[in-house]
Amino acid sequence: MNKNVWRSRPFIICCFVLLALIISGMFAVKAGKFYNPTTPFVGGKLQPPSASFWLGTDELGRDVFSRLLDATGVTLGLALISVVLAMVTGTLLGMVAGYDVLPIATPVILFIGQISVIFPVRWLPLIIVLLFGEHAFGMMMSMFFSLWGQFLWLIYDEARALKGRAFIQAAYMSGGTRWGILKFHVLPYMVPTVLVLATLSFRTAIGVISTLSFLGIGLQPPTPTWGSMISEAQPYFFQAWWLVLFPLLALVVSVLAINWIGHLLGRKWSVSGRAKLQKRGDSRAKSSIFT
Amino acid sequence: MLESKHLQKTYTWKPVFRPGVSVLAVRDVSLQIRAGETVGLVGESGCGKSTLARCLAGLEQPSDGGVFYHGEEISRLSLREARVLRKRIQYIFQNPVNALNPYRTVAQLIAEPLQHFRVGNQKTRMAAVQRLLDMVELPIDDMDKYPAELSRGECQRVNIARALILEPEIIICDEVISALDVSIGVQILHLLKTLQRKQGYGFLFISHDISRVIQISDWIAVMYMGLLMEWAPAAGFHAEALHPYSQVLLQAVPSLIPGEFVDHPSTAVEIPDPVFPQHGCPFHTRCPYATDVCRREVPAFRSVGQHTVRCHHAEAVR
Amino acid sequence: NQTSAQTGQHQTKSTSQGGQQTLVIDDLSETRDLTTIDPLNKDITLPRSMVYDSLFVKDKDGKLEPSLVQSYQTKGNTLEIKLKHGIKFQNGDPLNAQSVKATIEKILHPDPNEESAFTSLLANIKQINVVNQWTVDIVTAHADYILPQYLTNISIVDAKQLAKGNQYQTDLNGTGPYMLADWKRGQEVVLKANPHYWGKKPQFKKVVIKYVPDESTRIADLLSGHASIAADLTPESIDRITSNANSHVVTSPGDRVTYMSYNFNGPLANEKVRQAIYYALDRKTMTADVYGKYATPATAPVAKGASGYVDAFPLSDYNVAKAKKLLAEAGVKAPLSISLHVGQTDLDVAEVIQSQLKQVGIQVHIDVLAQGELLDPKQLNKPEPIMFIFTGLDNPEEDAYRIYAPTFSSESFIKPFGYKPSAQVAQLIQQYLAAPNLTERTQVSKQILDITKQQAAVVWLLQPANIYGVSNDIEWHVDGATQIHIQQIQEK
Amino acid sequence: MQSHPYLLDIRGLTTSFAVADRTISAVNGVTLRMHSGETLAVVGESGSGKSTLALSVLKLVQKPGTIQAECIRCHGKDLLNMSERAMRSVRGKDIAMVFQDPATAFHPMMPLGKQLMETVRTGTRKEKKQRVLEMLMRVGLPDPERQLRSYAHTLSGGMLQRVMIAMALLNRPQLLIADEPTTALDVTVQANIIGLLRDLKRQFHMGILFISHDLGVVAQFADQVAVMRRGNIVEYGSTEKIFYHPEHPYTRHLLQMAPRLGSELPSPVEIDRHA
Amino acid sequence: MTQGIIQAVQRLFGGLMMLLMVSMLLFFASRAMGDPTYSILAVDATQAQKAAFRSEIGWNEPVWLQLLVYMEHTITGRFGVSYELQQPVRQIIPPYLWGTIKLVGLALPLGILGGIVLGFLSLGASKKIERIFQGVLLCLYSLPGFVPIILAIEIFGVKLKWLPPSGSQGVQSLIMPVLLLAGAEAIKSGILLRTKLQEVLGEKFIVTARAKGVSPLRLQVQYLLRPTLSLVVSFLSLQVGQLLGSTVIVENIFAYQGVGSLAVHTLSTRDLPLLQGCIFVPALIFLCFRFLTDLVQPWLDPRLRQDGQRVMA
Ligand SMILES: Nc1ncnc2c1ncn2[C@@H]1O[C@H](COP(=O)(O)OP(=O)(O)OP(=O)(O)O)[C@@H](O)[C@H]1O
Ligand SMILES: Nc1ncnc2c1ncn2[C@@H]1O[C@H](COP(=O)(O)OP(=O)(O)OP(=O)(O)O)[C@@H](O)[C@H]1O
Ligand SMILES: [Mg+2]
Ligand SMILES: [Mg+2]
Repeated sequence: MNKNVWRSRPFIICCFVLLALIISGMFAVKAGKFYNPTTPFVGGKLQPPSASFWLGTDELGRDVFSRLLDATGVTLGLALISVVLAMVTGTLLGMVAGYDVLPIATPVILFIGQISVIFPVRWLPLIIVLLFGEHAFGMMMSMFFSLWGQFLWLIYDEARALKGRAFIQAAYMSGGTRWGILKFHVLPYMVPTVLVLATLSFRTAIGVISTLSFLGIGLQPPTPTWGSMISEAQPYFFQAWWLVLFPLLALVVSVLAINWIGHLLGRKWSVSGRAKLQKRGDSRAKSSIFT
Repeated sequence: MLESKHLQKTYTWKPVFRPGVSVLAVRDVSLQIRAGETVGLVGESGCGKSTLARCLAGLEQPSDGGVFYHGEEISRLSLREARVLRKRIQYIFQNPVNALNPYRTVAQLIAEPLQHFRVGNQKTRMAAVQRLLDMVELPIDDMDKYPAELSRGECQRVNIARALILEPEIIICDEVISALDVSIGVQILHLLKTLQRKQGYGFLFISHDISRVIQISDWIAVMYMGLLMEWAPAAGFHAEALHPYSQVLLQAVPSLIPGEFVDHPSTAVEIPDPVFPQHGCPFHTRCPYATDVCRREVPAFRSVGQHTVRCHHAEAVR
Repeated sequence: NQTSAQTGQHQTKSTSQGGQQTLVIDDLSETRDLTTIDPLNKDITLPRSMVYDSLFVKDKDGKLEPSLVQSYQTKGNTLEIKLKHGIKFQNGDPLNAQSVKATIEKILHPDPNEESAFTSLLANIKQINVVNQWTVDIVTAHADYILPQYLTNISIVDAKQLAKGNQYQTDLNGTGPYMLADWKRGQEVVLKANPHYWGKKPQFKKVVIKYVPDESTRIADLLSGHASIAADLTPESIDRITSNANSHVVTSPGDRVTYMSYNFNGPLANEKVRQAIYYALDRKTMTADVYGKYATPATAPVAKGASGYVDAFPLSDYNVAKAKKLLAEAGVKAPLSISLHVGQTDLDVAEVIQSQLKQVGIQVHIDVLAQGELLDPKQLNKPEPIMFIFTGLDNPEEDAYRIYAPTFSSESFIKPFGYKPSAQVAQLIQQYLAAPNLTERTQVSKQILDITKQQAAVVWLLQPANIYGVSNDIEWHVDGATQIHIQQIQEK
Repeated sequence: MQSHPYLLDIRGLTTSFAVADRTISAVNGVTLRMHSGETLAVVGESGSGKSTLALSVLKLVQKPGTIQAECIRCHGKDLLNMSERAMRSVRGKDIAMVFQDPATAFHPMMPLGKQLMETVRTGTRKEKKQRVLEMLMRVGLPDPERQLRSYAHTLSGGMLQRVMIAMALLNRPQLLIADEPTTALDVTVQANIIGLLRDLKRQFHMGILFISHDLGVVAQFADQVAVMRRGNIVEYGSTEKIFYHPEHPYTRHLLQMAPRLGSELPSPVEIDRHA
Repeated sequence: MTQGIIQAVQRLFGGLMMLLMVSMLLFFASRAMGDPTYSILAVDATQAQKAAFRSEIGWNEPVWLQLLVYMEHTITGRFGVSYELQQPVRQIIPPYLWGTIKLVGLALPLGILGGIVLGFLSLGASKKIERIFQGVLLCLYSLPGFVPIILAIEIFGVKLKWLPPSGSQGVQSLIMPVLLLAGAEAIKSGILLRTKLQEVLGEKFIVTARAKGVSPLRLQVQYLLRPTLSLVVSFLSLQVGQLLGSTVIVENIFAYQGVGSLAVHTLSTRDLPLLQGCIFVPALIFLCFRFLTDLVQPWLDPRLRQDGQRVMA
């Protein structure tokens, strides 16, 4: 059953959608098939979708469709990388701190972790970028750094809550080191929470990218990102719905796709007996507490 | 091989706004488990058997006294230092379900110790798992199940398999067969005995099933209210138990004769509470032989014949 | 403190009957009022213009009219002012020559840790002599005909209050039609009518100026009747307002000219390259594209009609061929790469410039900066060529000096980035200030512009209009003024 | 209410779990009947479906499990087709259950007292508490006052089991389903509990479905015995019959293996595993 | 228990130390941002004015001296005087902070409550419905902040005229911002809570409770929700920190006076003392919440309270 996750239809579809988005973003525009996404006034201002401008034009008469495509690669790429980085780091360090794997490191981890959550999500990037520079690296660091704290703290708390469980003691009896127990017992418990949090963070990351470009850091206009397309469309919300709707659709689709992938991966990595059974089981089973 | 000396364990519980209470779970217990021998531990429920076992296994730090393995104190080791001992000393939890991570399959759980100690590769581990599953009478099909899909007895067998896989010297079994039917129980006991014979395992066997305990043990230890009451060879224990409590226990064993139910007068007496232990012998409230001395002083642990007994009137009882 | 309790629910006429009680103005650019209301500090402040009177005002044709002044006379270097009698400050103190003197002196010699935006305007003033209680002589270094113009913008503060220290900064006490009722920093200023006002009775019992940073909320306030005027709108919102039956749009010419300048490094050190950039920009299309009809392409640093206006940068200058030729003459290799620093507000303009300059082979990289960072030497003093767009200098007096002095004089703000102010221009600017009449001033202005056009240090791009959404309950004739004049607004 | 011959009437009960690609029938067409005031003991192989049978009666089988039966009746009430809402009033009141695994069966974060009190359906807080204390006393728990405030993980296995039994008995159910209620108890306490159950049975005419591995207890306590193996009932009859005249080889095997004081550990007889 | 308290106190002190470090970081970051003169003074300010300003804010002093003064201000909690407003930061912040606290203090509990409701909705339903529900929640979550806000203003402010579109006085003008913030919180916490609830749903004690015939409400609150509380609390403490500064969009659109928008404004003017105040105070509040969380966790889960037991990690 587990192996099938890789081959299951939804998984393939989701991966395909994401890949298609990234690839189309990378190549379609460069191949010159569409309007140049940064050239103003290839069409009229704020034109609704039409045959020549599939998704309409924006306030500077740029083609929304090609902008959207152009934004895709960068947005998805950056957001995915930083979310995955934040997820892995936050989870690992959260568990390491929660279990005192390296007793000296624990206060340090928590210390740094606090910085990440103490600042509002959209704030920290500014400071980080100042430290690391305004290049892709700085951007990534800032996104990463503003996201990982949430993982760290939730996992930290969750991990500590698991400490009292008997099976953890049983694992010590089996000769588990702290690290081994984390890997073997704690991680599977965390996977569902972490994956959901990752989906949420993905959305945050896209917001952070746009905040950064709003503040003039990182990707500069006219290079579009989904987030900046959406936030730049705010003044035209009532006049030009297509400016908000299409990037938003792209965002929603990718969030859903990522959620699906997370769900399927979660099933692979940490199938709880129940989760697995629930899927297999007959949903008509009468014995639900809520019927 | 493994012994406890004057082991003491108190649980203190301090609620924020109320005065704290402390439970004297184990009081001054000294016992030894020798290679190739089985010690059967019986006693009142809640008298501290599990606590003692957990202290011996190193899962809990004794409040006083110590646990010695081959003469070396192990009860104050750090977790890291104690880790090597896990290969030697294994503990099978009284509650089989809680001791299994619900997110792991049976095979993964049984192979866990091998993984922690990096023994063998995936293939040899799976082979070992299959062998053990067979030993504990679980179908190979169950390998991919999750603990939630097993019955309690099956969980218990998974725990046994997991404890056995490292081939330890000492296994502390906390009520391992109580969740099993008699037939499988016997199989498992034979398995353990065989291992003991072949490899000189030492067992601490905690159970309420005294008849079984006597059958398989070399020594019997009887606990009451955290105190070790009697320590005696198992052979003939059912007839020669010295301590009044041991005798009460033996009398209360239900026979296999249908309908024969005896209400034991001694059981009707209120059971003392470990939080506020009274003076004197803890058993005096239920003891038919109780005298003033019993109410005043905790009896010493002394030898009477082959037995070691904590009773003022051991000779008289005899 | 009834007012402050009520301020939560300012209702305009639509909901309260019997005459308009309260005028609510939602605005954005007046944020500075909401960080401080110091009457002597910042440039355009709506509440200040309502609480205080100045010596002079401008009428709708831009002509100077006396306000607090009864009569005035220029004798050489001296401006003699006779004040109206019987005017009282809101705290009861009489308006007198001392107050005028004290106010101007306070501006000329601000506390070292304070700054006044007016100091440079009045820098010519040498001395102020109180002749009698209502007469004051202002002596300038040389004849200064613009001074009365500048005085239109100076609030006259009570001398007694000034003497008391900093209290005047928050405890507004003017001679104007309204008095301060309440001030919540960053939120709103509440004014109430001054019952003892010496001039025309104020129309509204109460005026509330609210800081509403988001445009759509300003419009929502207007459309829902929570505000009578929504200021600082963009052209895109106009449809939303006009499509509503209860509101209409009023526009007034803006007083700021958006311009572009350089850091004079690399190829930009070359005059020809800068000229090429100027010729390559099509201001007319740019304006139409970005602002539609709600802006005018700039043909001078000031608007048409302002004093000192000369059509020195005709729109017909747009000439790609010439630009290319100039570039070739300058000897720069074809794709020339230049950064363009811009604030968020002018991003659209920047993107148009980017595409226009591409035609002459200049590759522009847009870099969005916070408004405050734009002129930071740290950003501009880099070896690579940088252009920057700036939203413009305040010019409420609508006089070219306001632009010339900070741009081309030796105090030029682009000087730190490599601009070399010419002595000749500096001298012409002094001349301009001393010019006795408009014709002469215009002449000097033309000379200045000709020289600076050659230098091509600044490109004057366009002049956005002010757009207001106005409730149909009130009537407002803008009369060509660049800011809100409360007395122009009437209830219907 | 018309009187029904049977307190519990199960016919053709099959409970199956879909696991991976196959379906496991944990209980396979079981038919059982018991009268009020009667004790029916279910013994059998570990994993033979005893607990599942017990849960099926209350329709508490967890999600992947499905129950099929011809009928499940308690006092004539059709449990099988009863709505969840109606079941709720039956559970805990008419039919109470003692779970096999007290350590997981209690809410880990709620004081035991609270869990006990919420089981009592009638009366004021004080009355409830009184009743709970009384019941805890009867199951022989030391210092019940304190245990009310403590949490499940601080009690020993046997103590928890007693609390569990007390909880089930609080509402004086007509049918008590006790899944290995005495495994964690020492023999004296066990005798005590059995005595208590007997008294209650006599007093309230309570029926007990008693699942156990301890043949001694079964022999002393049960009226009827069902022997289960692999989801099936292989033998069913009165206690005397089962103990004195076992018919099925598995029953005989079990009896042979049962521990007796003073005897040797029986040698493991390979019994036909796939019968 | 006591051990836990000691730990929590230690953590609090660690947090305070960290605040100092963050302050220091802020100092260097703001140095790196550059001279505030340019962002605060008018474009056409004269050199003399600029010089006066610089000397007033001490920009010309050696860096270490500035840092020293700054840190002294930080430690004594004075925060210095705002460059832009020429007023002690301690006087400027309170009204803004109060605004934000009102907003967050109302929105957060409401949001968590809503999240709990959302978490429970469709929990027992079929797999398919559950996934659809989760999808809907995620879609809502993906909406950029301004969309629901602008729509709400349009509907309730402009069309229905029930509530004022802007302003920060009176209860009425609080309703919309609070509800919108709470909604966003609810969706976020709801999504997170659902996974946890699903985990709890499989626990054995749920079966026990059902076997007792516990009422559905009690079952959901005591048996399903209660075990997730530690996650909820931990999430809540995180959100306190996040929300205190993330209300910018709401504050901006509703023209609501709060720390968030003040901070953004301050950031662009490089007004270090005020900026520090804007960050420091919410951070301090967050730390306090974190401290409370550390204290509350063992109270929520008695299994964490074992002093006597060997600490297993
Ligand atoms: N949720 C489940 N999913 C799949 N299989 C299950 C599930 N629950 C129980 N089983 C299987 O059903 C069979 C019967 O289990 P049950 O718990 O009823 O046994 P039991 O007779 O009570 O055993 P024990 O005496 O060990 O408690 C077992 O083989 C078990 O593996
Ligand atoms: N974590 C704990 N905190 C407080 N008290 C505890 C804790 N664990 C056990 N106790 C107490 O210690 C005493 C002994 O418990 P223990 O589990 O050792 O009993 P036991 O002999 O194993 O009983 P049983 O046979 O019922 O399992 C009991 O009174 C119990 O309440
Ligand atoms: Mg025990
Ligand atoms: Mg069972």
